[in-house]
Amino acid sequence: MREKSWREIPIGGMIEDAGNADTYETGSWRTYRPIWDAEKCIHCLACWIACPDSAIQLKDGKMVGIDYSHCKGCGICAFECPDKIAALEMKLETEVND
Amino acid sequence: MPAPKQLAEREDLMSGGHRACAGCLPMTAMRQMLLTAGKDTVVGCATGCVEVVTTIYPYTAWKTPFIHNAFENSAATISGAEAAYVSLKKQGKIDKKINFVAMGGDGGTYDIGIQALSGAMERGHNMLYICYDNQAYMNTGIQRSGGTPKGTATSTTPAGKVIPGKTQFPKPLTEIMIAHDIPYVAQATPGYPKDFSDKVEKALAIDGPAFINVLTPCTRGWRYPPEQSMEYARLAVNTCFWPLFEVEYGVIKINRKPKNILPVSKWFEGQGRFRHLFKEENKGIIDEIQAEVDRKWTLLLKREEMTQA
Amino acid sequence: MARRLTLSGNDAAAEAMRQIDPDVVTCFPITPQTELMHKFAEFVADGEVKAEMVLVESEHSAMSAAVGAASAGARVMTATAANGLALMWEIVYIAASNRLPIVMPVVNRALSGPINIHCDHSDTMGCRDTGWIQLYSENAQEVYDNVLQAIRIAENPDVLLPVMVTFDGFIISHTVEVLDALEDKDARGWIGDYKSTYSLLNTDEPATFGPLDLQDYYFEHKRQQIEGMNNATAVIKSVGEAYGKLSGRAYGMTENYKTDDADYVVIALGSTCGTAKVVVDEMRAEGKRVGLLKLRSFRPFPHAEIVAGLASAKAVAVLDRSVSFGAPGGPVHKEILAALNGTGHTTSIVNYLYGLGGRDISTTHIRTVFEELETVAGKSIPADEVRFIGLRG
Amino acid sequence: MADMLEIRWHGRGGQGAKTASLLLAEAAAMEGKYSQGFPDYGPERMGAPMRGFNRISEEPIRLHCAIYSPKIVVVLDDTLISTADIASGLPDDGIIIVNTLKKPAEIRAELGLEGRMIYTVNATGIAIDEIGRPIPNSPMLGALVKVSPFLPLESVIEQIKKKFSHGFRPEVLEGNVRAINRAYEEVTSE
Repeated sequence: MREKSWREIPIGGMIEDAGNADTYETGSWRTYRPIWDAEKCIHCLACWIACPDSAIQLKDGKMVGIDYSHCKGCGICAFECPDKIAALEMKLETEVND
Repeated sequence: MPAPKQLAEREDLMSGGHRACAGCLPMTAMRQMLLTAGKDTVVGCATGCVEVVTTIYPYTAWKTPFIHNAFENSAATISGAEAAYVSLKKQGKIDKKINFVAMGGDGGTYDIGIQALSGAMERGHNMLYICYDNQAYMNTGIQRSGGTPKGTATSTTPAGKVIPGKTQFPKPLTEIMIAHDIPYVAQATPGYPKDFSDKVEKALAIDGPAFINVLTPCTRGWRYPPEQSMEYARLAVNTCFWPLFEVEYGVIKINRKPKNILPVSKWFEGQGRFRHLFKEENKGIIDEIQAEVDRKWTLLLKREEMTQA
Repeated sequence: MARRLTLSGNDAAAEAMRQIDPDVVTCFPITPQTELMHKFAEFVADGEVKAEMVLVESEHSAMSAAVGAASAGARVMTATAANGLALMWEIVYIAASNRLPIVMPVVNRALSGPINIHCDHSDTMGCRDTGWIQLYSENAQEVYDNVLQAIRIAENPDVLLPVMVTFDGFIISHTVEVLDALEDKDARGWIGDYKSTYSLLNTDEPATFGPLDLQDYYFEHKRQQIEGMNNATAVIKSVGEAYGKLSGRAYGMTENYKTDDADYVVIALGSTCGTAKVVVDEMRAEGKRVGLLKLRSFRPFPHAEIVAGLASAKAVAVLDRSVSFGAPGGPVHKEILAALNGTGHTTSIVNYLYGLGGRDISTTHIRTVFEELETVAGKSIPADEVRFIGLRG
Repeated sequence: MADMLEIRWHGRGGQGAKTASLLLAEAAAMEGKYSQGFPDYGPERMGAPMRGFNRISEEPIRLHCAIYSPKIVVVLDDTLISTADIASGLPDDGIIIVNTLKKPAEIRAELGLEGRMIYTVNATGIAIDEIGRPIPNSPMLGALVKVSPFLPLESVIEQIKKKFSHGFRPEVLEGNVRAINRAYEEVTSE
């Protein structure tokens, strides 16, 4: 985002664009990446409700993927995924072919 | 009552791209709270981790109206917003139902903000105060707070050669809020999302002030691996260190009675801030804490029985 | 049509507040502000106003709740004095930084310690760099007039800054005197409706208030605040003129009382100005060319009016009712020196410290000041020379 | 400001010196005059000696300093004569009005004062008779306007009525009016 002059921004430090942090990508913070196996997933949403970064993507109440532009790779999702299901796995970024 | 499945139908009102640590459970608590409260919610937060990481100008992660004022006045600030709402509603200038949620960490609530909180609750504003309790001043570098458990190593109560971490038990904030005789007081944690969500929903539905103390593990401050944040929240509950209970108009209900109550040492294990307690010379401290946890749990069971009757 | 009333300064402020009828009034009692809030609470209890009164547990929360309410789009007022102002100080800055047009009567009282409940200006002078506009009032009439004007000044889109209307504790706050008030309909018409640009209650266009503002933007926001304060000068003048048309009492940044041809000028603010005018009249009758320069607006500071008011002065006495410890002279004195810097003025300027903790300043004292000015004219006065009025030697 | 009248009230906390000074200011304003009424403020409570002040003028009053040389001193409690410096600053043609059972000459002797004019009235007795409570401020207002007729008695009574019409029983109002009238009649000079 270009840094604006004092004449161009709202006064009082107001941020008018709700949720614009969305445009700030924290995906680069990751050292580990969650890899999701859609076949195994039972859509219990344990990962989604626990994710601190709103990075589990849903559609119609079902998991559809991971928002890697924001996921910081904390691994909560994989930890919370039921052991029997194991639809999420953490892999080192350096080992993942993108 | 909303379980994850039901909440999944709702709009996620916290955007990604905030700057919290990887594995930050306070941010999970924020998401869960917003999913339950919905978009017509005014949120205020004391200075602290959540406020800082979500609103770094020119970015905001909040998709609801949000206000940060200062460290010690979240409750007063939201009580002012609520008073404005009452006034404008009385004048017919606004119609829709709006929720008012004030928040602070344990520093902003147990300590510097307790006066404003106490005043707002006494005045009876129709608002919910949520303390996201991560048991130390994490934003400024893990200094002890009135909510820090006994024995904890923090930056200001390090585990030294002579003094083994914090020497005092934490202030019983939830009990202090119960003593305010407000309509609703509860303890929760995002580690039990349905329980927390139910409590937020109930607190917002009740007319008058409500308070929820939410234990939110902090990977940095507690020094455990980030993926285990939810697990440490659940361990606090299952050791009875952090019972899940609610007090509705004076009637206590324990929301989770663990079948196998774990020793507190199970919660301490793996947390770097408690590592020194496992040294031979400090074993007595764990015993002392265990005795206190047992005493309070037993008392809570009795109080539940007494108030339910 | 004016209504002639006999009111204390506190009640005059409350009367203006009744007519303004803010959406929210937050309040915590402190002497000598208490009676202002008692009076307003009566209006609330009798249903004469629609205001929601939030009776908080401290001044800190009074200002915090005011910030919350103003952020929610409400027209908000509170009032305080001395230690109360000090307790809210952190949030006083935030109210200005967030550009919230809160209006706050401040009853001037010495800021401890030792504790003292009487008048001096240490409380508001300590707040002079908080970003609030400050209007000082000479008497109950000006208290009333200034509170009504403050709303229009604060809410002006070119300004959007909070305003303190100050008046001297007990000397004005507790003295009952005669004033003219507007009819309710005229006052209400003058005040008009308030519509804030942003509101927390606008959940359809949610905004974030009070974010963390770091090296990349904080400076820009402060520059905007400077602009708002700069704009305030023209707005204070135009509001003062418009108010004059409505009420017959026009106001400017200063009141230059018989300064046009004055050899000797006293500069002061607050109730002392009334007493000084009496002395000016007496000495004028004796053929002395003396005058008073009354500072009404201290923030923004009225540079142009001061330069004009001192055009003919051979010697000037600046009366400070607060101390700037370790600085050369009191806060008003320093500002006057700064205002004249670079203008070519060679006036001899003497700083007087007076009235701390409510110590009386009489006509005799002020006459002595004028007489001393006659002896210093043409002399160079060191900036750190401070004289004392009414102090036992 | 030569035509400005300055008055000082001496009383004890609870006797209504402050109320009397404020009431007088309002009564004067009602007559189209300019006025000020203000008390001394301190931390004192019920029973402590305290003072109230008035300025009354045909012209707007700009002075906001203390009153040092009042033309009239009103004393609500004669026990103050030995403790408060009630004649302080009083000019030679000044007036002292004392609520007391004593005669003006006795007060003069107690004060050891020459010149000035001294008046007395049993305002406490009148208050007990007419209002049922020993609050001497209303009758002293009556005595004051008799001694120095800068205001018509009617305007003081009018102001008292205004003051007591809200939140007081009608008997209290009527008692106050009778008390003012009686003090107006009963105040005596040397």
